[in-house]
Amino acid sequence: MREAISQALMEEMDRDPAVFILGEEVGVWGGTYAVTKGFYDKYGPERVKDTPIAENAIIGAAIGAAMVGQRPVAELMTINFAFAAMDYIVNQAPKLHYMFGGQFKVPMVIRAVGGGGRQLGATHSQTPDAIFAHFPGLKVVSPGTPEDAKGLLKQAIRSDDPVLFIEHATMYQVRGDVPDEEYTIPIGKSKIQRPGSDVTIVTYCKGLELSMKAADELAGQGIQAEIIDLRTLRPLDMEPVLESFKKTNRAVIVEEGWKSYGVGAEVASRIYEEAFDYVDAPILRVAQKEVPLPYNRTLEQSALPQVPDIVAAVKEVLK
Amino acid sequence: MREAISQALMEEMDRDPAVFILGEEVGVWGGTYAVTKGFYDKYGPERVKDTPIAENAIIGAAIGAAMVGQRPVAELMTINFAFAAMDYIVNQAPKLHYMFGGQFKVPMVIRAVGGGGRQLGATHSQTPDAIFAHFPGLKVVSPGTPEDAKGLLKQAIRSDDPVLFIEHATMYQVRGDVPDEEYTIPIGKSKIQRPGSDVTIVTYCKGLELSMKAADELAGQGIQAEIIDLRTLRPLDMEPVLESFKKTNRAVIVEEGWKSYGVGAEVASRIYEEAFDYVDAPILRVAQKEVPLPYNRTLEQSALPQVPDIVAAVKEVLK
Amino acid sequence: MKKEEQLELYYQMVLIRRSEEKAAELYQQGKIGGFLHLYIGQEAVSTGLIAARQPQDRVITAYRDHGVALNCGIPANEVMAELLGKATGTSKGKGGSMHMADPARNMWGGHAIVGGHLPIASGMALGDQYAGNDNVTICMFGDGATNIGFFHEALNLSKVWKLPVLWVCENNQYGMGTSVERASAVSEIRQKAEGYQIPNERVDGMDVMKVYEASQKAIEWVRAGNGPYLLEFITYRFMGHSMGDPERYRDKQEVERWKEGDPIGIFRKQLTAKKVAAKTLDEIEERAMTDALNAVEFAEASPEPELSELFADIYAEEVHK
Amino acid sequence: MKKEEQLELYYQMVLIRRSEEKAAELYQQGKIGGFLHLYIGQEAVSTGLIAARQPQDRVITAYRDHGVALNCGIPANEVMAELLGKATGTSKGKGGSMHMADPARNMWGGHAIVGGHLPIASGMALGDQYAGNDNVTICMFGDGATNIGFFHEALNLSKVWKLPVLWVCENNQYGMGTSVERASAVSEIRQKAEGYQIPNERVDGMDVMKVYEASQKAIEWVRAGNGPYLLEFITYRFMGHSMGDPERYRDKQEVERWKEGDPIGIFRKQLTAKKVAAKTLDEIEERAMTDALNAVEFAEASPEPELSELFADIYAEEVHK
Ligand SMILES: Cc1ncc(C[n+]2csc(CCOP(=O)(O)OP(=O)(O)O)c2C)c(N)n1
Ligand SMILES: Cc1ncc(C[n+]2csc(CCOP(=O)(O)OP(=O)(O)O)c2C)c(N)n1
Ligand SMILES: [Mg+2]
Ligand SMILES: [Mg+2]
Repeated sequence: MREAISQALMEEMDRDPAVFILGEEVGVWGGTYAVTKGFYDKYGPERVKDTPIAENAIIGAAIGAAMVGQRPVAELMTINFAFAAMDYIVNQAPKLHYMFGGQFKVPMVIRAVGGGGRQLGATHSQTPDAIFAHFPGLKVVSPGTPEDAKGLLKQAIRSDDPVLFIEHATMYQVRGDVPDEEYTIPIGKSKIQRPGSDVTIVTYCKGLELSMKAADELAGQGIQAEIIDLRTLRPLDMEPVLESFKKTNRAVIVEEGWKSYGVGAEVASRIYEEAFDYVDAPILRVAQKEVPLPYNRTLEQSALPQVPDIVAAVKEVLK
Repeated sequence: MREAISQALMEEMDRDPAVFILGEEVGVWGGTYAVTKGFYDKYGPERVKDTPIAENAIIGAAIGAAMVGQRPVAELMTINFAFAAMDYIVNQAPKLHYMFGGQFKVPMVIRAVGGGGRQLGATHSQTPDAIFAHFPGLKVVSPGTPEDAKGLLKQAIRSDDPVLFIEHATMYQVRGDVPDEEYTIPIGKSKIQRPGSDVTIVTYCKGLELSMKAADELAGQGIQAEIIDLRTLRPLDMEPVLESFKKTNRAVIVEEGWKSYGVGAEVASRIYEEAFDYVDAPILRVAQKEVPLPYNRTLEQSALPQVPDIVAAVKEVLK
Repeated sequence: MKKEEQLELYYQMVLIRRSEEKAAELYQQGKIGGFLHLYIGQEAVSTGLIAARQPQDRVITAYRDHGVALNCGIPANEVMAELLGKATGTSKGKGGSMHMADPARNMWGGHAIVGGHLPIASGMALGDQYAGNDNVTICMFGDGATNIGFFHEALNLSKVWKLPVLWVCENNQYGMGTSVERASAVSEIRQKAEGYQIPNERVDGMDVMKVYEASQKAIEWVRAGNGPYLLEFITYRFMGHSMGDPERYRDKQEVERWKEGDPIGIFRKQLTAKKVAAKTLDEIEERAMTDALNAVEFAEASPEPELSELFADIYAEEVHK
Repeated sequence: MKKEEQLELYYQMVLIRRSEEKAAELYQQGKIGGFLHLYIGQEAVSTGLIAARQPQDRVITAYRDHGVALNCGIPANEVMAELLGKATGTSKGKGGSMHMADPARNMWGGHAIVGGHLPIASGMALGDQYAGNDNVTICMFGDGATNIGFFHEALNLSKVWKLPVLWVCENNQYGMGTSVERASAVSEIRQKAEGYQIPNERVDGMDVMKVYEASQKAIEWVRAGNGPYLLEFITYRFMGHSMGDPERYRDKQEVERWKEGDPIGIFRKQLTAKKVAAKTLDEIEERAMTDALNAVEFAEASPEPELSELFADIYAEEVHK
């Protein structure tokens, strides 16, 4: 996954001189998660800009540079620090185009690393993706495979709108095929990541990894789960979800974030609204327990959604 | 409504010397929405503190003062400025108690004025309540009547946990009976605001005002709507909702904020999860259209949920 | 500055004054909604400042932006139409009073989050630095805005990266009802620039020619690649913070005292001293009045935006659903 | 300072060093998770600083907090147990390395959001000012933290309200891999205080007695009701920012040069010059080593938190569902 993201960044920087990177430790250090390793040497300090620890300045500056024609890719060291720049992410970037009657464009990407499971404690372990997806004007992308990460990030950089691109800290080692040829993937298209006929699992990002494992386990028990990867939380593409659901009539939604007011709530509500007649069982949500994530590993792991939780939920909806 | 909130503040300040107010223009000006009018003269600058325009300092200072034993009531001039202090609201206040193993308490209230409909443009007109309710450790209260506002605010001030108390800018003129005697209302209890038998309307804050009007209109057409006011978004009390729904089998959820990833999604999902066998029709959500709110009055009003939208949704679920 | 240029500045200042007075009336009539922050009393600041820029220099400001918009060359018609929320407004009626903009005229918007546009201004300057041109970004903000973290992060970044940005504080003594002394650790805002080693200067903001001269020097200094500069203009708003301000925080005498130093009056005296005929100045004033009235007429006659506009321009590119 | 007090400080510094070394080992063994930010090299700062406080003075710091916790009197056992996520840890194993606290010992936590605890520190000082007591809040933070808006808002508020807070910057030359010069408009952090007219001082942070003296003066100045004060201690971290730092941003020689000024070595020399016997110092070092080893043993033998702890303490009071 890490390499796919690096490639996307490099290819777009090579393609378009308007693209540059800014953020904490993206340069000399090589990126806290080593995504921009080697970039500083290759592109120099003009195009790979180490910033002060000042999230408002980072995202604000990216917005300004985007307004005057550049295509900045700002890195938030982790999505938890998005709160320190929240006004720019939800109240400035997504509104400038609309509020000024279409006069400004903000072609900017914010890359942010999210996710729990690394014993970083409550302030540093969040998966608050849903709250960003609440804001019209913002695009929120969170891929689950290297192929998608590369294609979506390239598309995000080419997008004329602000995109929040959420990666998961524990997925940089994930392996997967990436096409040799140049490609992009449209933002706002969900995808069947695994076909199946018995139950629909709707998920994204880390949830995909877990769901794939759960599906393997379920297959061993004769249950064929179809996995739909949302990939983009806003705009939300329900079509493949609904198509699948109309076939399986049962769904489980898997996300890493907290359940209440999370992604699953929206997806479930839409399925009910748009495929009510196809519902055979209550749709279940598998998500994080509603606690600030603790440091202790056992406690933390027991708060995060796990493969057995998904398996159990699938069996429950199939009852 | 304004008077009820003022009374709550005064009574608690009179009762407990640890209670003080801080925020922009709460003092000499008398509060941007005149809620603290007269407070400065009565309690003096020590207890009614005008702050610089520095939302992080306001909320951060309230947290610190709360940790060492005071009971600050911080005012955010509008909830839109919560984004400028987001880290304190969702990442500090709600986590300090848990993360330090219960060693710290943060008995603090953040009063914030939300809502659209006043032609303030996209950055100043939001109702983003749902996103705050996503965070465990925070309590989110948003009353719809003067009685509830007073009782809940008094309880919020007495709460040993951080409470985000959301008022609506267009509701200060709302009239309603307020008990003469001293009272408080528990946080985390939904309430039947209007009994009915045909359909359940779940709502809160501004949605209550609209729903009450819709219910009147529906009653004229022989439809008896039962209105459940959530009053608190976190912790979310579904019991009265489920009880009502089990009776009516049909529900409409009304909120002022954007529909996607909003309050309605969570409430609908829970109804389906917990009362699946009672569902007779898809639950509908009446909410704000998914646009940054425009300045132009006609456009803005057409983006906001209106009484006829509720009436239409109720008729739809009753079909 | 040539005499006709000075007369143009006089025209602009009077046009701002007359337009703002008309706007206040329209607000009272309920034709303007939301907040309305008038620029009356501060006209010399943006007039002198923007006269000193080159066309390629970008201007960005806060919500108190009508005057700035006019100085940048946005037609009064479009400003007034925006106030009335009309389709012909500079932001198609979607932005309102606080959101005037026209990038073609290098007016990059009024912005309603206090201090929020400062990091954005750093970014605009960064974009120009990255592009290698010699544009200067001129970022205006109030005294109150210098207490929020956005200010700090923006100034620090501008200095560390030597960005071509001119920081312009309009110190009108109050942020809403809070005087500088009650909100800020230092009462001279320019001192804050010292914490970033950004060169700075405090200038009389009621005298348009002084504003012009200080601005020109500062802009060219920034253009020369020296990095950021901060100007603090001392000024005063004659009206309330916005419409409906109870003004409990200052007394009438204070306002009256400042009004004696009305920037338009001062400039008229200066021009008269420079032998400009009263008639010439009167004619300019009349023209400004006519233009303000025409703007109102234009705005009132303009159509409301189509309802379909509600869903237009949420995204700049088509969105897959 | 009396000799036995000085020896106590020596003990604390060595205890920190030994504990941190042990923690690094435990991290390598996978027994500590998350981030681990070691205090090695900076021991003189918090040791001298906290020695200068009165018991009623509150300390709050960033995530590099193990040393601070020990100096505040939290037993090494509890610190180590917290690192191992055990029920006996100072935050019951829920906080980890970055979140040591014990309000009974007036240690108000390590905090992981850079600069995030500065406004909270202002608030603690405000709470004490409101209560009318004479407590001082001592707020420690890194050089990197002075670039974020939180810093600005907190300092401004502290000055405007004359809050009893001592701001303490540990300038260890880097915020992660970014040197002060690359991130900050001014290279002397103390200069930033000038922008708020907060009195300030730059002090050698490798000499514990100098730290102590400057701190004592500053704390008592604050306690006397003069408002905030800022101390900048020049120091250096000998290890990476946290475990697994590639350290591409500085060269070995630079680290070696600083290590020659090891604060423990400096203090040992000073004590020796004051005629403290080598044997006495060796014994102290041994005791520190024993205590660090005992802490590891205690931590390893301690129980994991109960699973029920997961849902404990989300709210301080019972919640209606
Ligand atoms: C972040 C934020 N906080 C609060 C407000 C509300 N507010 C609008 S204008 C204003 C006063 C600003 O004062 P100043 O910067 O001096 O500008 P002036 O109005 O004097 O031109 C305040 C507090 C806001 N818009 N944004
Ligand atoms: C708001 C925020 N942004 C970024 C980070 C990531 N981060 C953690 S420590 C650190 C460096 C801080 O440097 P400094 O303040 O000098 O403290 P030091 O580590 O040198 O003690 C960064 C960038 C964070 N924790 N919080
Ligand atoms: Mg002002
Ligand atoms: Mg440092």
